[in-house]
Amino acid sequence: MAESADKLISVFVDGIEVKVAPGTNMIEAANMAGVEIPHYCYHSHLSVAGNCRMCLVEMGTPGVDRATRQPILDADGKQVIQWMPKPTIACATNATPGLHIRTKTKLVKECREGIMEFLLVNHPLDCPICDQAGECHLQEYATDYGRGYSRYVEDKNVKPKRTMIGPRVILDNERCILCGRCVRFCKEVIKDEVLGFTERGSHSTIACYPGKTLDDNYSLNVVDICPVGALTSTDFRFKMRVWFLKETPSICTESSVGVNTIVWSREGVIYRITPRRNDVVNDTWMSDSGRMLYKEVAVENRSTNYTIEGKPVGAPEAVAAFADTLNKARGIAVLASGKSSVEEMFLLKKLIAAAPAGKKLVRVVPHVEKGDDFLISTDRNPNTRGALLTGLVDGIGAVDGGTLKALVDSGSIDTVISVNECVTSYGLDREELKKLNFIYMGTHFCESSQYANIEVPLLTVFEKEGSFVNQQFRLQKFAQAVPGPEGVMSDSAFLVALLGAMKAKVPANASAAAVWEQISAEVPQFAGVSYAGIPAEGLPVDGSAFAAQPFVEGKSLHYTPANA
Amino acid sequence: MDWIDLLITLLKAVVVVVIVMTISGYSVVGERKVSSWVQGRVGPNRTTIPLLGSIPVIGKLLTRWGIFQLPADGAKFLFKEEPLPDHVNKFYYNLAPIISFLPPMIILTVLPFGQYVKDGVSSAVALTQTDVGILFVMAVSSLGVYGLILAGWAANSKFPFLGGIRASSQMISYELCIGLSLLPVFMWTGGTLDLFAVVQAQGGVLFGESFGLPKWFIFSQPLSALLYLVALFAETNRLPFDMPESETDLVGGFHTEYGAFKFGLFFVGEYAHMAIGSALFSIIFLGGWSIPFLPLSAYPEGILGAVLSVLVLAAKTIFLIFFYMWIRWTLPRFRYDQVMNLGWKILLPLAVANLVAYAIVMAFMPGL
Amino acid sequence: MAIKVLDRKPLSLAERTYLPQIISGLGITLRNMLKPPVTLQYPEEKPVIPKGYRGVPTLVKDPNGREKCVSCQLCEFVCPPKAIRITPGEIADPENPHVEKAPKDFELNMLRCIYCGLCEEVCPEEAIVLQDLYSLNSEAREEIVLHKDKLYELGGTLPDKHFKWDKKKKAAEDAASGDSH
Amino acid sequence: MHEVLFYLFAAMTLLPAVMLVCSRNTVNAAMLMIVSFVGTAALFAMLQAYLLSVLQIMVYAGAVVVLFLFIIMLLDAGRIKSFKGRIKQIIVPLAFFVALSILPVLAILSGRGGEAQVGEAVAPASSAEQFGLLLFTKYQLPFELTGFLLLAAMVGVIFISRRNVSALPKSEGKE
Amino acid sequence: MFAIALNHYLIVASLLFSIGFFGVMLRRNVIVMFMCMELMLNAANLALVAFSRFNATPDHPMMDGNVFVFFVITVAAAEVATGLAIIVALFRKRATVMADELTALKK
Repeated sequence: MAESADKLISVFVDGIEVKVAPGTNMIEAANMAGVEIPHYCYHSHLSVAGNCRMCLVEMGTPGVDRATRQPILDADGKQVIQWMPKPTIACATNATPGLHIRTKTKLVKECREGIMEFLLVNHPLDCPICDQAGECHLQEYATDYGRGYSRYVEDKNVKPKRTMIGPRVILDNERCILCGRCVRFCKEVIKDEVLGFTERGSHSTIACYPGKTLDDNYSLNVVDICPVGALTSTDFRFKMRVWFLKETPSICTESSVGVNTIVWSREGVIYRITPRRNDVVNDTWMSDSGRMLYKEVAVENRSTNYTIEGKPVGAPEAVAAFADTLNKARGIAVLASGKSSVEEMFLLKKLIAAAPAGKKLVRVVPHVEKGDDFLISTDRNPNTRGALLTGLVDGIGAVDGGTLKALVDSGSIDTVISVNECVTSYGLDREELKKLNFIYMGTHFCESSQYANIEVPLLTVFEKEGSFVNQQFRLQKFAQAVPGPEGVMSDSAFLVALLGAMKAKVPANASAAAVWEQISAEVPQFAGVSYAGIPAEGLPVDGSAFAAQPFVEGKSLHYTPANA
Repeated sequence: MDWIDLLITLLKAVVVVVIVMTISGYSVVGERKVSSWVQGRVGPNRTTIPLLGSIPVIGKLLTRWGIFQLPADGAKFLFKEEPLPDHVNKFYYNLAPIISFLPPMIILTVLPFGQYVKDGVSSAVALTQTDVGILFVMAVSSLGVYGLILAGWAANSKFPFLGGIRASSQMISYELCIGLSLLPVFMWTGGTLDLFAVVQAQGGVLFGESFGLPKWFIFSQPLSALLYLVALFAETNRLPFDMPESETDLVGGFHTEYGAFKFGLFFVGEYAHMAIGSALFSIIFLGGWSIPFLPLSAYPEGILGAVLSVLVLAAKTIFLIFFYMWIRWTLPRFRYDQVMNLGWKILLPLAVANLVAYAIVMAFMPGL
Repeated sequence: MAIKVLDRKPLSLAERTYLPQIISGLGITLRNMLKPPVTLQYPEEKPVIPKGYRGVPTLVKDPNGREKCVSCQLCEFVCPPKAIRITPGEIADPENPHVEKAPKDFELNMLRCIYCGLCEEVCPEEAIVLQDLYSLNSEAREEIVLHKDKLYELGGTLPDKHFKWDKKKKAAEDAASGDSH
Repeated sequence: MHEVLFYLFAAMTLLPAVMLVCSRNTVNAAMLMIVSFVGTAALFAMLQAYLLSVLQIMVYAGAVVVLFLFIIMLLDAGRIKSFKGRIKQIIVPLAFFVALSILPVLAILSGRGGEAQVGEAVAPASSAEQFGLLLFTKYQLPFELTGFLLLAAMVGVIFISRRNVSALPKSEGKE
Repeated sequence: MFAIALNHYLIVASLLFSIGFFGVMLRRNVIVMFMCMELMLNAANLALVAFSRFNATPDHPMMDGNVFVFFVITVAAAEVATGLAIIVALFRKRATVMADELTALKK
């Protein structure tokens, strides 16, 4: 928090004193004191609605004599706390100096039991089927604060079970507890009012406005914020129970925003990606398109074999052939990828430096597409700034197709290394590729990969560890969620092996931690940084040296371009 | 020697060996049956032979009795893979089962199986008759232990080795007792060592008609009989004396490393030992082929009498084999030190005392 | 606790010879030999399966012939030897909109199963039941890994009176036909 | 027939004996000793000393060799060093061996030992009864002495094989 | 083929004796030496029995040789027991059964 300490006010939660900023609501204040106040409708990044009533607590303020404005003191000389006779909702009540909150009293307990009972009256209790089971607030609070048995003997309401409210979102009306988070999300975050309440009483339900569907690229966030299983994702629906899934912190590679994510996997298979809260990058949101990126892990055209002249070989042979090619090259052109991690870029730079060729041309191929000014930026490379920081490239200019073609045609470049980039679209056609020593490193096959003399399979972001530097010059790390294809070395390991074959200085091993020891020693902006030391929310890096670079990003959620 | 005589002798030998082998083979099945009876089970009752088993009543009955179990077990042992562990002493490893199997077969040559009366003169139905019969038996039976010792030593691993050592020490300990417990019997029979003469001495009734006991040595010398029986159990390594095998503490003892047919040889060898031991005990203490209260001369002359006498002996032998099994499924195994203590500290002094006592009795009651 | 030392009763001469004990032991075994055997002739005679016997876990259908399993995967979660593997699937049945989920495949590896019954215990739909099938064998390992079809074949129908989906369907039809408010 | 058997048993006596002397393995040696003893017993039997033949097997094969084997196994003395490099040590025994074996053979064959006698058909030379008679009449004293010797040996063996001789009472140990 | 006479047995006996003697001199393992001594005893026994047999006449069975052998066997058994007991005691003290390693008196 940016507030200085003297502005903080004291709040007492169950007798525990915490210092909070003025205006903090009671749920957050209690959270700081380590006390959980159950809530459904309240969401940290949405407006307060106060309609679920789950967060009822007892509240008291220091007594002040109305007439004299003097504190009322008790026999011990302490200020008397005046407790409100009725409970208050914690989400809509902001902290005031000396505020007292009681969350464990009989009244609060009975309130919560009552609310839970009402919420469960018409709930279908189909947890065995429900995708939310395991991460459902209704389940959690029912066990923690519910009464444990039901007094309801009448028939429950029956409502539609499978309403498609958007191409990616299914609504189960029966499960809905009408917290309204999704309605507020549409209104406040995507600013397109799609959802609203309809009907009355116990038949009240969520519905789309006529003629509208929830088809925004951020629609799946409503699934995340739905505290129960009313809104589910068509993609993840009935795929796997959440308690089987392993959570791995990762970074979205969709654009240079660097959305923080969690990858959910089981036994090497990724089932879904959800956003990870980072209040300086993506709050708690991410795009639907970013969630689908895991599908590229297991696709037909995934490259899984080291090949030399089309014949599958083992990794050591590929390393040897690669090194041989580099040693013989007269001129090298490298089409580096902005999707590579900082570590790989650093190692690639070392590799190019180790090659004896006279002419060396290194470019990160830019991918510029239209952004949405929210969480998808114009620069679709997640690590453009990493390439600059590591010194792989000295600028982010595009590869001039004509120049490259001319260099190749003139013969000054006889070796082209492409990392995850399809070179046919950069002016080199198949006749030229056949003349060249063409090395393709990539996660997937592409048009040009079939002409490659040496082909090196790479791993996707989910199969390796590393770090990216996003548009804010924020260094963020990601962990390995699933193992890569059998027999494929990690990208860093391959590069380290290659460096070893070129007799260059190599890190102790190919782990990110080892590579970072070298990076922090050689790159001034990264001085003193270790891989383990990169915090979960990322580490801002000094990017002032590259202020003159023509970055293409527009405004997004927590980023404003310098030239704007 | 006439070749026809030789042939006849050979034939007799083969017949005897086949019969004894069958008995010992079926003792294996018998053991399983007896154990199952004791334990309230049924025992082998499934094995059947295609043609024989489908004979209406008899086939079913034979199957239920487990008669076909023996060929099945034999075939199994024959067709199993013959393991030859790498670490064993190959020569002795192969030799041991044969050695353990041979002594009972050799003893067969001097055992009298019955009596053959011709013209009022009775002679033994036996392969040969020698005047050192019992000494020969003892000499040869003491060789049986080499099979165990060699098996244990050749296997070149711990448990068989311990089994071999136990076999040798147990054999030395109880060999003495066997000799001493038999001495009074042969003193009683007037100095002959011939087994036929021992049986002849047991015809009739002990202490006159009124007392009502057959003139068997088990009645006249009960302590000798008991000592010999216990020592016999120990010599044949049967429970409660099966220290060399002792599967609870030595896995399989001396034959731990054996499998397939060699194991089968050990197995049948043990039962052959048992059968011969039973026959010996019947001959020496149970009156051989004598029928209680009937003089031996009651057997008719010729082949009929011979066959009858052999059958009577066989009945007694089979009962004793059953007794072996009965004991096995009743008594738990001794500890090794208990076996040694029993042999040296109890049986040996008892046997000496028994011998001295009978010597004194016979010295002062010459007409006994 | 005070330790009380008990002297062992001295053995009489007869007892010290052990012979009476041995003879009485022989008597006991002899009496046992004369008793009829208690053996069950298994393939011909079948044992009486006690109530609550935990045999092979099977999947059951309700009296309407609908599969009860909704592939909640709790059994997969609770299974100690990890013998169960469920591939969940969706049923798009317009007739019964409330029956949404069923296993696409239900793999039960009987080579691993330890018959603990936790799956039956945990099943919220009473869909997996350890029935009295005790002899499951085959010549191939793959056949011992039971799949959905086989499990339903073994399980049959559980005749309970709990027509959960029927109730839902009826209520839905009522709600659709007569507007209640 | 008789001759064949004689040579067979003689070979059965002598060959194992030679192998025993040369064997590297103590257990092998013990087993060879049995074979040699059984051969001797057979020769005894050919000489119509049936009782001795049986005794030979009973005492030697039945007891003595078992004892040997027991001790060999107990002491784990199975393997023996090879004879290589010990030629010198072999020469003297070999000379003795040649002298001892050749000389008597030569002497016997040269006829100095007197004319070879061919055994005549004599009634069974030894029966247990005759043995017993002789032992308890003519050889009464040696028999008793032997008995005493056995007793002494037994006491001696028990004394020697006590695990800890020095743990005896001091008055005994000092003597 | 010759008729088997006393000489044959004597030759066997003398050969057996010399083999045993050779063994006693050659071998260094106390146990094997002991075995060789048994061989020598056996040779003597054989000679005795042979003499006894070939000097027998129908009137006079000449049992004395056999009786002597009987004594020899008896004493030999006692000797083996004693000797092996000594070897065991020796082994316990010195942990060896090799004669040339038992040199306590030399030093």
